[in-house]
Amino acid sequence: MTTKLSRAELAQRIAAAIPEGAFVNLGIGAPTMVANYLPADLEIILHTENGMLGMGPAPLAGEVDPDLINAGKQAVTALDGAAYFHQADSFGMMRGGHLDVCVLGAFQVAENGDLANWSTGAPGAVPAVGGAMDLAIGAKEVYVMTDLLTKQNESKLVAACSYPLTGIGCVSRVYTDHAVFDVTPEGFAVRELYGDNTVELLATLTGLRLIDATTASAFDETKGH
Amino acid sequence: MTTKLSRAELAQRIAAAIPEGAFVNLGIGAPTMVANYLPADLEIILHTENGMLGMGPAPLAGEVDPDLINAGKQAVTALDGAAYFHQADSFGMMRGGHLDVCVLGAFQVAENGDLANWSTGAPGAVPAVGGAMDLAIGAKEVYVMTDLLTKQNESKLVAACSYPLTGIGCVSRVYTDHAVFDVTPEGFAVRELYGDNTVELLATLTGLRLIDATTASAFDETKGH
Amino acid sequence: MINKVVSSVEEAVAGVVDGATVMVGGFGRAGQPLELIDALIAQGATDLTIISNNAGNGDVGLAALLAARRVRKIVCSFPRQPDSWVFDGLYREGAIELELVPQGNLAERIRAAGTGIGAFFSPTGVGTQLAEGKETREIDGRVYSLEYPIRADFALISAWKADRWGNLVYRKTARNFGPIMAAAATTTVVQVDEIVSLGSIDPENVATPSIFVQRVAVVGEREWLKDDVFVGGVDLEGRPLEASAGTDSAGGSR
Amino acid sequence: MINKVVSSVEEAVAGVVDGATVMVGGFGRAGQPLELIDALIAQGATDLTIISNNAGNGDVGLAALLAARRVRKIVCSFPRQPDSWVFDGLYREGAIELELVPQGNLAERIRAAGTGIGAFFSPTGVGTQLAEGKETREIDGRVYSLEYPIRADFALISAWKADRWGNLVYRKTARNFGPIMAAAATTTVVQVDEIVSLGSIDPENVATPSIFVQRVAVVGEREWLKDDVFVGGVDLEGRPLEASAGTDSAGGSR
Repeated sequence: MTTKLSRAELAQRIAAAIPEGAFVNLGIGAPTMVANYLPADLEIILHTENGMLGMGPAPLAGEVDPDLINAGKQAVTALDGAAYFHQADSFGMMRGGHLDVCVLGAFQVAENGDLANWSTGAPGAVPAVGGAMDLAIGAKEVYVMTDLLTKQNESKLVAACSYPLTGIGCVSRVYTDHAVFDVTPEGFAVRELYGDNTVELLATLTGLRLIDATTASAFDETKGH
Repeated sequence: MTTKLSRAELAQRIAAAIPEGAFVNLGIGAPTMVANYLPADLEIILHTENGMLGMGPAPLAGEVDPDLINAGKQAVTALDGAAYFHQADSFGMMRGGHLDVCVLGAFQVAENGDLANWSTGAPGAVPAVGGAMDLAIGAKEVYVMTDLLTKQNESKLVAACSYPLTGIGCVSRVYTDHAVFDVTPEGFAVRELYGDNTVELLATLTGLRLIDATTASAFDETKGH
Repeated sequence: MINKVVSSVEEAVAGVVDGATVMVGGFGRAGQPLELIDALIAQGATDLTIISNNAGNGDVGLAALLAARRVRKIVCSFPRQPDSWVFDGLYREGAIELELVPQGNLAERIRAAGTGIGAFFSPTGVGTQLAEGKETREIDGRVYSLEYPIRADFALISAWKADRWGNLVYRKTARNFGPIMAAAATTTVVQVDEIVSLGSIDPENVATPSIFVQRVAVVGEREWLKDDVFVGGVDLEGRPLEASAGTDSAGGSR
Repeated sequence: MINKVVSSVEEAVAGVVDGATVMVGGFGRAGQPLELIDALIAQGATDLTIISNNAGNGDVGLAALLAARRVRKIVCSFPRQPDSWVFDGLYREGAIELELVPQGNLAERIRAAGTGIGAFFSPTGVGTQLAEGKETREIDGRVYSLEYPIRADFALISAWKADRWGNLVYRKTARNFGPIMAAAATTTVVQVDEIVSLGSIDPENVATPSIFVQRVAVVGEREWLKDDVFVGGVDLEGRPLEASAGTDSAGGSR
């Protein structure tokens, strides 16, 4: 058993990778946690697909405004500098490539960047897609936040998705509890390792040929901050 | 020589045909005059393609606002109940069929409702189209306001347009200084005659076979008001 | 004098016939026109096709319309929610037809209807189940699928204030589908907290211009406002906090 | 801290290279970014493609850029105006290329670029010279022609106020092409009368959200305003009335 990051540590790690001034959409579920770790001294503008830029944290109890919610239908607040707009404008922002980063959950990510995160394809399940497909194809950088392995210890990083696709070749980077992977034309490149994980170990866990980019990425990270 | 309506009388006649509550776009040039004769006791909402509903009359001298103009780039005012919006929204209103009436000038109108009003096709002329083509296909009713004859006594009502087209089969009615014509599947129907004009005389002036609908239209007019 | 204000929600929904297509505004509960939907249930129209982002929450509003078995088909992006038990039951029972549309395509198809666009090429959903059978085309190196307009006979939406011409302003993220649905329906019916005098909405700030609105009904101020000012004291469903003690007031999920 | 406010119009137009495509906001003179265009003339970029509704008025702004022979091609809907002598001369001389686009198609093609639409079917212009050679298709009994996005390297627009994030509000019909051009260009440069503090623009009333704006330059209050209030006293070109005595102040035509 290798060292793994907790969900909160992973959220923190992703938050640290987002530069000031970025326009960011955090998908519903775990990615929402990233907001809690954005540095207080940096201005990062959150987009919520239901029609807002400049989303702030949850309100105090007693201050919940049912007219002010996020994509997960949770109560939120508006920061100074916020703007409201209708759904066609909101998804125009996504589709038009104006978001710098979105962070999404995943069932599977394939070597070529294909994403599956909206349906397990289980018969009889009630399907729902929401804005997942628009986010997947819209943001400049699509980050996936996920455990590397399912509860059954199957790798979520795969050669090809077996679940129904959300988007084709859309993922740029995968943040997992074991390591950070970049999607490259040659397959997954390990960008950063957590704890005692090694590229060899990850290759075993995922069953994939992995590129070791840990040295290069350390350099990039320094430059980027 | 038959009796003819003046430009002002014609504008008055068109104004009287517009019901309360209608959303109306008046094309640049002569159609703009229609605004002067809209009944003061009726609320008719004028659209100007450059981004406004609820356009009011020209301002007093000294009150001209260069940020508040109409499609003809003349100073206007805003009525209570006005709204401003951007160009894509403004033309969405037209294209989406939300305008009840637009009034346009014309070089030629064909029996099938084809309109030519943006270019004479003269070599060397500087072309310009503006919103003419959008208005022609967008409004529920496209009224043309024009002299029946050119200065060379050629009919502007024609079997087929020889000038470059603005829109196909788009005109519903033609208000001329001699008579009012409806475009019907069988050709022009004379709806109303001014002064000593007769259907026979108009047939001679236009060289077209005309339908006499003067009785029917008198009935419609009564119903409509 | 133009006056689109009707005297009751009953009058507002008059004329919806069996088999009609009806857009229902709102994202979850925010901006959902609860009072108009209740009036539609009372009115009795059935065999409806509903266009809405979700498929109802809890037992009120759109969920109640579904529970009354008035809806033949729903076109939406996100039916499955923790509180969508009414829809879930009907769907599993095979008692309702579902057309699932990615949210951005849903919004843009509604906009296309309102703005007279015949069809458009969207990059969203390409290569997925939800674009199966759609015409695709590569433009400038990217693959798109062809999407058609979604229009409706009626749109039922909720706004904050209106004037008697039908100009609308909304509140915060409750704006969501209102402006685009208003333009895409033959008859747009709006419920508002309040009618304000003509001229009191700044023309710069009109979110839905009068041209898109046919009927306006007043339903009174929301629980969480007092004289136009937010006073809070409610949970996410708009119920006074004392009445919902014990539940997580800031919680909820799609 | 995000701060998109640059210190001068020179800095605002830095980086426009020869051969660039530049959108220029405005309908006639209303909303035309005169100061940014002057800075662009001084900056020296040439061989430009300009996207704008008109092709310049009088001898200022876009007309001056044309007169300086910096423009290879213009894409617009209405170049011919009573005061478009600069364009008219260049056009007759064969010194400028013109792509004439119906105004609504121009607006929608710009919007398509900003919203990631690959192409769309428009009913405007079908069967006319301006749709010659375009793909057509009948949809639901109506014929449409296929229209492609128009995007740009830079957009130069004029708004009224901005905050340091780049949220914009406009004044009246000077809004025109601003919001859609802002979304369609890689670098959107805005001139405003005034920078206001973050939070002082009501989020309900933002006409161009910050995400579409890269640079903001302050050019001072317009002649016809005083401390945000309209005071008039100018002609349609914004010149003090005493300076233009003898001309019809309310006149002008497209």
